[in-house]
Amino acid sequence: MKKIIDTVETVVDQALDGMVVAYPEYLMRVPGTSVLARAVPKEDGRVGIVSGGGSGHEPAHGGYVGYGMLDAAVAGEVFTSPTPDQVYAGIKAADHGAGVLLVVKNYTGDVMNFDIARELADGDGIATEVVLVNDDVAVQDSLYTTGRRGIAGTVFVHKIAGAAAEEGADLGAVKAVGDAVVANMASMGFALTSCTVPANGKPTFELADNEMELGIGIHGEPGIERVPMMSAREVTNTLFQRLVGELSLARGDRVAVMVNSMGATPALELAIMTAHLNEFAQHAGIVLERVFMGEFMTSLEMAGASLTLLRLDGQRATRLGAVADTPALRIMQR
Amino acid sequence: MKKIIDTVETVVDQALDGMVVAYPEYLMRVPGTSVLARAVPKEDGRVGIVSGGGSGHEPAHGGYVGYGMLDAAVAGEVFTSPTPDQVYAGIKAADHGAGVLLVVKNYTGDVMNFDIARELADGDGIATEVVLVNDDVAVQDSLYTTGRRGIAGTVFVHKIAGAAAEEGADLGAVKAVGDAVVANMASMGFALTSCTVPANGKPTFELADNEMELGIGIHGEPGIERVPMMSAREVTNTLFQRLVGELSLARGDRVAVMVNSMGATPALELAIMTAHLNEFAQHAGIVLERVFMGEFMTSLEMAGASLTLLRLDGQRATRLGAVADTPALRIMQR
Amino acid sequence: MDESSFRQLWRSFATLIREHKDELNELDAAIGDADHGSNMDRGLTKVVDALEASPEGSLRADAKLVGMTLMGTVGGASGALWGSAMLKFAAALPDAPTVSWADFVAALDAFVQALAQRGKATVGDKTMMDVFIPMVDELQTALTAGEPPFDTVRSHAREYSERTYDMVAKRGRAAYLGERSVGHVDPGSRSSALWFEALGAVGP
Amino acid sequence: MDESSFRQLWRSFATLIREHKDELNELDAAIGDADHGSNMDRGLTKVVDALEASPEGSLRADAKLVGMTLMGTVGGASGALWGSAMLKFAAALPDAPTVSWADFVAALDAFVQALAQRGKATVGDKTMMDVFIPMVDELQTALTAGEPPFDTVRSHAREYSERTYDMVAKRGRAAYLGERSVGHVDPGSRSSALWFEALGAVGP
Ligand SMILES: Nc1ncnc2c1ncn2[C@@H]1O[C@H](COP(=O)(O)OP(=O)(O)O)[C@@H](O)[C@H]1O
Ligand SMILES: Nc1ncnc2c1ncn2[C@@H]1O[C@H](COP(=O)(O)OP(=O)(O)O)[C@@H](O)[C@H]1O
Ligand SMILES: [Mg+2]
Ligand SMILES: [Mg+2]
Ligand SMILES: [Mg+2]
Ligand SMILES: [Mg+2]
Repeated sequence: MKKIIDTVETVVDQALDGMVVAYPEYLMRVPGTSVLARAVPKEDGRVGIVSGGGSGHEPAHGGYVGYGMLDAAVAGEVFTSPTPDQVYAGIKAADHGAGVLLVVKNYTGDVMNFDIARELADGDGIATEVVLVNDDVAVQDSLYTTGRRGIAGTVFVHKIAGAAAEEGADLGAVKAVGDAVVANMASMGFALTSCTVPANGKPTFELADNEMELGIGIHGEPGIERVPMMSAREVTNTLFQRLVGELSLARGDRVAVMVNSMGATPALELAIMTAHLNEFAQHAGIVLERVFMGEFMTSLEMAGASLTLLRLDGQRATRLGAVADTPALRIMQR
Repeated sequence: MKKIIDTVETVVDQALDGMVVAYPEYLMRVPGTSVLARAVPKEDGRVGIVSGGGSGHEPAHGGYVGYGMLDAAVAGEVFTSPTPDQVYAGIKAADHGAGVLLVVKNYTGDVMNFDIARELADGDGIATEVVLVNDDVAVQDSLYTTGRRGIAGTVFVHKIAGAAAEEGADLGAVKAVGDAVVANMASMGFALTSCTVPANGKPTFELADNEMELGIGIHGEPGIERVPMMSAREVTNTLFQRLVGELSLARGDRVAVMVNSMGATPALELAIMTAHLNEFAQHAGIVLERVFMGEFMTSLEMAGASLTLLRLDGQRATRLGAVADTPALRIMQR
Repeated sequence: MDESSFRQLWRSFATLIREHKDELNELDAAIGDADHGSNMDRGLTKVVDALEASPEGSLRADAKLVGMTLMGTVGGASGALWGSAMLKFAAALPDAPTVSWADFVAALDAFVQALAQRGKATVGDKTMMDVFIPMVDELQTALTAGEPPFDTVRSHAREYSERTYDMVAKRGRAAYLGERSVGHVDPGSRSSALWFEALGAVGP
Repeated sequence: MDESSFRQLWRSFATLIREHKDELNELDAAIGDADHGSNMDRGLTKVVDALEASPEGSLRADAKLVGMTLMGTVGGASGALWGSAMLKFAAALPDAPTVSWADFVAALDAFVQALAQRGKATVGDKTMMDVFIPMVDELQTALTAGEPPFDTVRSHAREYSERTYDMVAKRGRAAYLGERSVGHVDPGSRSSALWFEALGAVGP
């Protein structure tokens, strides 16, 4: 394992400190916790938004704390959802009297730990709601199982629900905005290499030079299927067609797209995927209204990428384009 | 070689198209060239700024085209400086009647190709100046050799000279601003893994699990020294002390710092370095006024990082913090 | 069971987890995210410290301390499950320096119910439930029959864990793999078997 | 030398570069950035195409076309060097369908001067100059002595290239390595030797 770290145990704690050093105008660390909260809190009477989960997905989630997105981000150990007391500390930091929306990716651990935190908040009279993100269409949705998991599309929920909260929408309305994002969104990813969890010290899986994993999550989990290595064009097409089908997109539909690096895949390769995407979208008559290309929700130093499509209506488009000022995502006034 | 590409020959061309798809409000591609220019050109009468070099350093250089930074970026093949005709096309796109500053990293190939382009511009009556960036202190500076090379600090030149150009400074003044940045800046990097040049198909060098390369460039060149793997703390200290010495920084000096990933190194690890940096700077009485942490000048999917220190005075600090709106670097009005 | 045996149980469990940490991470790497061993080890190290730092009082207080500590340090699915189930376990125990095996097994039943409530998993879903549900059943049966309940604890727990090898996961992150989860032992069932191994060692 | 030999020279050079592309990339990987073979191959493929597409006229026009093509397609240090030096080479040639060996070698001298002006390198700096300077010297001497100049071209060029193995690089990106550049042949000197090999093959 080759990583720029000191000890496996201190990785997350040190990185949280480093985030505050890098972004003092944006972030403060709630003392004694793994919570990053806005350095300049939102006005009183606005809905707060908290997200979080295991670490190793940077810039998620601390990178999205700031105007127009999150109020607080809770970090667990690498790929391990945070404990309820930490989530609860995040809720308290984000509460400005109008309740707190929790944006939770659908993993058993996240769901349970955030649920227990809500029970704690309940006891304190802080109203909370949850938007459960389950955009990964690689996984079959089913009532009898854990269902689909949440991956990079989560950032669209942060952005759009975040804009609604800044507008002054109440907790129920902000939740509804977030739920609508989830209902109109689909994602799928693939890996060319595994990542190495620091505490584990070796790659989670091994892939031959001519193999890739389709339908991976964001924790170095194996994917749904191991397939022969594809060209940029093939893999982009495979994912795009799959997402278009899942969302039943039709000619004239407007979408936002996220081309997300899993970590090691450089911007050069993302740009090649993006060029193909444009061609496929044009061919299908689908309007690519906004492209988010880069590292949004990573899996440590895994090579690979994920694609997210979000169906836009007028309001979602406006909120997606609204001013945001966070360490990792900034949208300027135009 | 595992990369999301189609053919080795089309990598750069496709990626340039993808950049325009991703950032249509920012970028246009000068037809028939490998030049990305501002979608909304600067006002007439302002100095234009062009940079560029081989591809594989993304977001450099196309990512820095936009308000407050570059007017055009010229892309060569992966790790190969662009040809003079391409550079010349960039100069023409950036010229708004007040001449064009070329920000060139000190590599033989870049210097010569940009020089030939200047000769072409001369013939057309476009005034040009060059700022030669040579921030890499790993390399001994010497009149008898190629001298030091330019690495990530180049982005500070784009930012600060870019701000001066937006203010309306003339060509000579913008060059002087850029030269002063170079004179007050030092960088050094290290690699944990090699990258793979697509056309070559295999890693440029091999490192054992317990080895790293100190003093690497940004083209997968071997470094100055192969050393045993260091902890985050050790390597940050090694680089920081070296840079402080090179710049003769003293107690009370103000600096901007760039903690730059070479590509595969995730934000988590950069943040650990940044946390250490803060401690070392405090100990040395040096004021970390602004931290740039992320991927600024990469070397494909190499794992490793570089550190840049820039001594600040009032004007450089103001210009570094001035509004910028580019694909890869955005600084909001505050 | 007296308080010192109860503490011994957690120390032994912590030792077993430490010894099997890599194995548990490997099991989790195959069908999850490679952290189950690290998660449990982080939590149990703290449990041992917390018990050490806390003066003896009652088994129930100890159990609550264990639950709070696991809840606050393990994280992930197992943290929430072990944490909330241990709190229910504590609440179900009589507040006394020593508890009968019947009391202990009744509290274990509350533990399992808490798991079921939190995690919605049942036998056959390829989770820790595949060890806990049948094992607590066995203990109850043994107790009704008047037999010393812990005779077969070690070997049986291990067997139940091994049975998850053939199962398709329906809960937890292994569920995302569907059929691909077959052919691997569930890491949470393995660590649960280690708990029963520790219990067997302090048992009557 | 007539125009068809001149074109043959470039075709042979292109073939040799293609054959040695990986070797040149490897040499460059050791002390540079692993692209010298790819760079030269990209350029020479275009040179062959460009000559093919252009009707025969004069050797000088061909040389200019070669220079422009290399300048516009190779990139990197070698693109600027080969490109501008070939343009000077063309300018130094008489505008005639056939040129004497003396004219040719005089033009090569202009080529080397252009390299020196652009690149500021000299013998011992571990660059293509370590082949071009002594080889053009040899050709000039042979010519003065009245001997057929190309007898020993192939083997000598290769030897000069090999000598760069022991040198410390002072120019180009290998210079950043300082002492670590010792123990590797300079890639640009190797491709230059291939050019002389191609020249030897079309020589008198
Ligand atoms: N819904 C559930 N009910 C019961 N046990 C579960 C459930 N989900 C997961 N588990 C158990 O948790 C174990 C995984 O724990 P761990 O790896 O520590 O957490 P995470 O899955 O969050 O990384 C699984 O092996 C399984 O035994
Ligand atoms: N200043 C110089 N003068 C002469 N030749 C040079 C000079 N700099 C580099 N070279 C030659 O160029 C070769 C490298 O070419 P290439 O790899 O194509 O370009 P780059 O170094 O830009 O990647 C070197 O091996 C060397 O022979
Ligand atoms: Mg986990
Ligand atoms: Mg090169
Ligand atoms: Mg796990
Ligand atoms: Mg090279």
